[in-house]
Amino acid sequence: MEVELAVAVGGLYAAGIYLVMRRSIIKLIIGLSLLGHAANLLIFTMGGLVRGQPPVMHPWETRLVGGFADPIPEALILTAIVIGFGVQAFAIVLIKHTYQATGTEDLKDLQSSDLTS
Amino acid sequence: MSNALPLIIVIPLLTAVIALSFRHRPGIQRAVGFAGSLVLLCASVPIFLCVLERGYLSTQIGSWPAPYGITIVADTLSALLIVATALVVLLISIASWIEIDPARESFGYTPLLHFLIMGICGSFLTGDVFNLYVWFEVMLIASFVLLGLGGEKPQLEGTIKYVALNLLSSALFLAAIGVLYGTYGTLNMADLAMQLRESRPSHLVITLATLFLLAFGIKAAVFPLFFWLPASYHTPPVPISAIFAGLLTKVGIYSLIRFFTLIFTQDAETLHRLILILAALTMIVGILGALVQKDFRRIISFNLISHIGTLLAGLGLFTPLALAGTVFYLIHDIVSKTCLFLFTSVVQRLGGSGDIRNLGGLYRSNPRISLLFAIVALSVAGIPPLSGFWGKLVLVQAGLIKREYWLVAAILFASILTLYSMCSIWSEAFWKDSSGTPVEFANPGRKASSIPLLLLAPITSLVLLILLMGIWPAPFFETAKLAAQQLSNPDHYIRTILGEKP
Amino acid sequence: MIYALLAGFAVGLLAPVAVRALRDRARWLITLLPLGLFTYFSHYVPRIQSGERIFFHYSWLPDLEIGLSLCLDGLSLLFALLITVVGAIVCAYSGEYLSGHRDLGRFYATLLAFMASMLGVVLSDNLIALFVFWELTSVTSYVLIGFDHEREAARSSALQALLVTGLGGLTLLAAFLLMKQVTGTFETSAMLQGASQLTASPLYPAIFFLILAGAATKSAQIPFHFWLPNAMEAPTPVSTYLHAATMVKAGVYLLARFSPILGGTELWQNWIIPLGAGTMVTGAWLALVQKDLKRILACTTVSALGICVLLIGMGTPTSLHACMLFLAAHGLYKGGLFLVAGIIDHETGTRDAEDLGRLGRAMPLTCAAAFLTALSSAGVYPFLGFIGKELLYESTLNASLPFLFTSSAVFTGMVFVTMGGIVAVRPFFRGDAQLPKIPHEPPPGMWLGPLVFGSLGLLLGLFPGILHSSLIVPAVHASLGQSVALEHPAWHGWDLKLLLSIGSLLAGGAVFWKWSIVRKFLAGWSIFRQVGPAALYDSSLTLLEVIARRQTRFFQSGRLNIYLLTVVLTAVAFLSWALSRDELSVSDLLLHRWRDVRLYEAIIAVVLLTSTVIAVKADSLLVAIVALGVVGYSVALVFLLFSAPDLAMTQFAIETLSVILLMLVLFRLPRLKNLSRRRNRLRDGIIALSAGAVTALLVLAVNASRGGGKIVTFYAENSLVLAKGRNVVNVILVDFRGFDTLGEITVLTVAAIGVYSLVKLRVPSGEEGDR
Amino acid sequence: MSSIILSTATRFLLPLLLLLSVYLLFRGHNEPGGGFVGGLVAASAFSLYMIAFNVEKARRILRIDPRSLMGAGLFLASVSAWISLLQGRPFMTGIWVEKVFPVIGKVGTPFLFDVGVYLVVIGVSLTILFTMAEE
Repeated sequence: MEVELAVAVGGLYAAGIYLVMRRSIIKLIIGLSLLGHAANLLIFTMGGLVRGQPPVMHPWETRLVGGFADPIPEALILTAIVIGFGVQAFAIVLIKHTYQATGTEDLKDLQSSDLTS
Repeated sequence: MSNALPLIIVIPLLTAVIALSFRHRPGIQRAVGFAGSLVLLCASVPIFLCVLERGYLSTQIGSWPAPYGITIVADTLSALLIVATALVVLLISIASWIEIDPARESFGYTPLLHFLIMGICGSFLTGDVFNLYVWFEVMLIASFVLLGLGGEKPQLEGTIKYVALNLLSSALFLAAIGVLYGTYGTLNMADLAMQLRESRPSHLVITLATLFLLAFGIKAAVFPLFFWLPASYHTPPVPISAIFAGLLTKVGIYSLIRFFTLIFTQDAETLHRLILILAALTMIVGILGALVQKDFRRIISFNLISHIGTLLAGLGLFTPLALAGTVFYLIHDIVSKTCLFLFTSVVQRLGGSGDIRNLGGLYRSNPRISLLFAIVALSVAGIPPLSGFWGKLVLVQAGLIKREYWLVAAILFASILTLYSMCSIWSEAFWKDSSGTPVEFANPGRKASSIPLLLLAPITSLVLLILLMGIWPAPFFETAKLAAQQLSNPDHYIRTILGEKP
Repeated sequence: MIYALLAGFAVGLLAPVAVRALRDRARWLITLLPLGLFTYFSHYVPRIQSGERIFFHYSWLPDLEIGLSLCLDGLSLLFALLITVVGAIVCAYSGEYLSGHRDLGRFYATLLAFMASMLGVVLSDNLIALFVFWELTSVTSYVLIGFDHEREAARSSALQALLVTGLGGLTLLAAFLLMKQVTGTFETSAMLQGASQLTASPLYPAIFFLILAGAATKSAQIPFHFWLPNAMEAPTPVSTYLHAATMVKAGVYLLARFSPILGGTELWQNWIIPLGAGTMVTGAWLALVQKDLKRILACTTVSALGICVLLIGMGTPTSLHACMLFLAAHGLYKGGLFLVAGIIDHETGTRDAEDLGRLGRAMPLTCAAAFLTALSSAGVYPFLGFIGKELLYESTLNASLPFLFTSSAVFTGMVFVTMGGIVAVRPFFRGDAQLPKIPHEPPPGMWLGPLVFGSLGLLLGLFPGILHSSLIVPAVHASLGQSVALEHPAWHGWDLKLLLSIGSLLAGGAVFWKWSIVRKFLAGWSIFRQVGPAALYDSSLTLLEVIARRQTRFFQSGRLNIYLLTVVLTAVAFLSWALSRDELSVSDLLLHRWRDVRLYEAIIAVVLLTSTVIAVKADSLLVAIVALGVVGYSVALVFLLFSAPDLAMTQFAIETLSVILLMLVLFRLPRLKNLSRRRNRLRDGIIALSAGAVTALLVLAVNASRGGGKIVTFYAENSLVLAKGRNVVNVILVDFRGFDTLGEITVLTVAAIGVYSLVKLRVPSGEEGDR
Repeated sequence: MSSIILSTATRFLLPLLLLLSVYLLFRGHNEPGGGFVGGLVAASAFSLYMIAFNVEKARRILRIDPRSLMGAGLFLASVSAWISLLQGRPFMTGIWVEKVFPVIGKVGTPFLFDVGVYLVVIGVSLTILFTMAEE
């Protein structure tokens, strides 16, 4: 499955990058979300894939045994997901607000403060 | 003492939380913010002194030994940066007192500022790669919000660009961590350094190094990844851009220094060459950008980029001398850029505009303030005997010793152009007759007295610091040298964290 | 000694206060400082004369071997005395010249700071200290040239001077650091001991040219000479002090100082002699076409600097002797001429030589002073200028190519005669005049200065011995690096150089007679203005600006999508390079578990990719959001299938919240549109796909080389025993790596504050201008 | 928006979901769950209520301003990290009470920390959602 997931990660990255490079700020948001998914899935795949062996001990065990999945990437991704959620929520509202304040979704119209005379 | 290290991160957190609970009382918020920064400074100075004495301070969060738990560690560089950060925050909170409008204050300016500082301090102190990511994110989200706070149109434009490019950087950083963990199975920097040093063929080192170079390069505003900086830094209220300019990009540079001195020391020739090329391009492209700008804050934004290149050059040269130069220059840059950005507010108040073409006559009307500006500007341009000169001197010397003559040429060329750019501000805004300015901007009635003391005091203290670093550089350079020695000999660092090698 | 050096800065700081308190009387107080310093330095004369060198050392940055080490020898003493004596006269003079000027205090402050910096340049033994003062002279000069800063011309001339000398300063810095690298020391006196070390080093040519560039820019040698005439925008006392008597001679000083260390080589002579000679002739030539008194003087100064450089280039005892003597003579007479020009300007309101005349009766004392200086300038016996000129001719006659250099020198001598006449004789005696103001004799503070200069020129010329043994000989020794016997300058009887001298005097007189015609004739072919270095300076600034503008517009285009494109392209390029450096083979990458896929997993992967494509392609925002949700849920399913229940739960919950949030926002947003052109979409598609491919490759590469594991083992062992939890992921989150989580909830909080403030906060737009 | 079925169902669902969220929080240390998931579930319970009725009602039933929840959670989390410092042990060292409580199991500072996380997550999610819905 690693290869398939690698392709999926690549696809997600490609899609995300393609979307953030659009001129529409709304597509930017969708692209950023996709990039978030891509990064999480990337770490997950890198951590190694194990089926049906969550890193949770059974009540009769005092330590994890056998071919359990690596808990560290899972913890990292969990943190990353939550952080990503916070950041994206802000980004979504920012973009909505920008659209409302400026009346445009086109990045071409959003460069007035960044032009070299 | 080492147990107290996390306090540096928690003090801003608590300051922010307390300020948050007074969200409808801007006055109390201000007081809390000021007190918090004062406490931070008071806490960071003893830590700095202790680090000077012992070399390193480190603690394991939750008592979990390295590399299993998160390491918080201060070496001379970190400790120095912490003190600089605390100082800058203190001065900025004073300036914010009058520079930030009550509306922004009641919507969380003070807590946000301290959350930002928490992220910055965390980044300077952590010894764990993923933890660094977390502090980066704290810093980033706080900077996003601060940048957009107020929601004026230019602010929003700037924030969108800032957010998008920095999120791309975060995605890269995260991917880099994934690759790192997948390949080496550890996140502790010291442990990582040791694993990379050990015998087994180091996999994917260049790739990893490149990933981190890209991720941090965006944060540090290195060419060709700097676009977010000039797009956004001139849009928020002045104290916010001042603190961004003083500290944010420095975190990127700090991380680059940390990673490329501690972890990626293999196959250094290639990587250092790459860094040097990027450094030279950043210097030149940045300063050329400054030459064509007319907005005061945008001019210095581009200057900021150019000097990021200078800092990077020291890392690329990678000799103890060069690193010492970088550390010295880093401190100078924090102080002088913060000061310059605060100056934009003074100029705005006096001249009524941020566009230097519309300004004029400030030298005539406010000679003392002009003198302060001249000192900062000359220091930024690297004129002796001011703080900017010594760092540049050391970097040039290191470059010559390493026979990177083209790099030296780039540094010197960028330096004369910096002088040019500073002089054009001086010439336009200060020397030029105010009668040439459009009527709506000319307000000859404004005098120095209209600059509040709360703004002038931070500026003056920064200028004094610049003078001190310039006229009496020995103690500062000695500290920088100490930091550089530690950086170029990381074995002690590794041993401090991992204990004696089994 | 250090106090003497720094006194200028300290008194400079107090000067504005003094001026405010005492008004014009402050100048006498301020003049006391250079006078005092002059006395102070004079008392070293006997010791220096006896061949002693006096060292002072003050620590500054010991880690880098940078100290404020000062060394007083013949050369620095000569310069120090010149600086202080001219300084004293200029201080007194400017009090009258700028009497009542609102910026007089600042003027004195800068002038004194300049004097101190200049003293620093000539006294420093440590190269870095020298550099520090060197740059300070550039900066103070910038401020002084731009003194009349409300005029555009003053500002741009100041900037020009600063940029040109600043550029030279930087080359100098590089040179000094290289010298340190070769010799291991920054101390000039120590370098003197191992002088051959430098000339033998492979770095010698680089050092030489860098030093030469520094000296040439400061001392206005061709092709950098153009800034000096432009610097005449400064008030006349400034021109007198900086641009005639002292600062421009810093380059000469530097060459003289380094002559024993770097000189004596073929490179040295082959470059410096032509440079000096060229400058000498160019300056003289340019002087002939000017009619502004100060510009005339500036051009002759350029020429005089060329003479000094030429003489140093020759490097013989005679030539250095000539150089030192000429330096002193020039400092005195050029200072005097400038002050006279200043008086004329001040009293008549014009400096145009064509308009001036008939001033002799109105200002007899000034006239006398002018006469004395002009005679010294013309090199008439028995003035000091005469001895200087004699020695110059003697040097050129003994040089290689004697004819060429001697004839150039004679030409220059002739121009000096003419120009001395134009500035100091013609305005007083010429018949007609068109003057904006009716002239009077200026106050004593003004005529005293030139009179002192003129009489000194006469006095020292009459008794050449005074100067010779006390100052000139030690200076020559210092710049030679050894002691040799020097001939006492005296009347030699009729010889070739005297004839040459007389010849140039006569020719100069002739040109003076027909000056207006000559000038107009020469001005007719003023090619220098279009193709000269000044034009080059202008066009290179323009070019710089064009390049800067183009590249900034290119990179900082203002368009986020272009920025992202650049960043992604950079990342793809760097990563592909890095992956190739890490030498991954494709077979390695694809080795593992191709076929270890179950059907439902494959379905999830397909769903994931399909909904991704839909999200990209969707026209309707609603469809895009739903597709995005499906992507999120598929990812959650992947987590669930591969042993990450906590992750899956969190992902489900978060995805749901995100979808709700997007839905709340959705109905305020417009439809999705394709804004970019088809070609751009194709381009971006290719870039995005290659970025995706690089990432996929990266994932596979990691899978091919997995390492580590001890940390997992530690967690597996200790999660329950030490951290009291069976769910290792949760234990990591709240305990092992709880610090991360603290940061994470901070991020969440800040994000919530951000959303809240974005939506609710409206800054009143009226405050915009107030901030 | 306010369909009767949804609003009736929500009245029942709200307490159930809240209970579930608390359950997830408590068992998190030993089984899948924890402060994050728990907080998210609780937040979705209130957001469901918000969709079924309106923001004001949702705010009223929550009683506390979600922003205060955020602050309180952050404060609790950082306090739990400080406790060990008072004992002279490194920051965030887990301190456990010996006694085992029913339902909750062992109690210690990491648990306190998790509760902080739980509160922050609820506070943040609801602040965002309420703000957006109110606009």
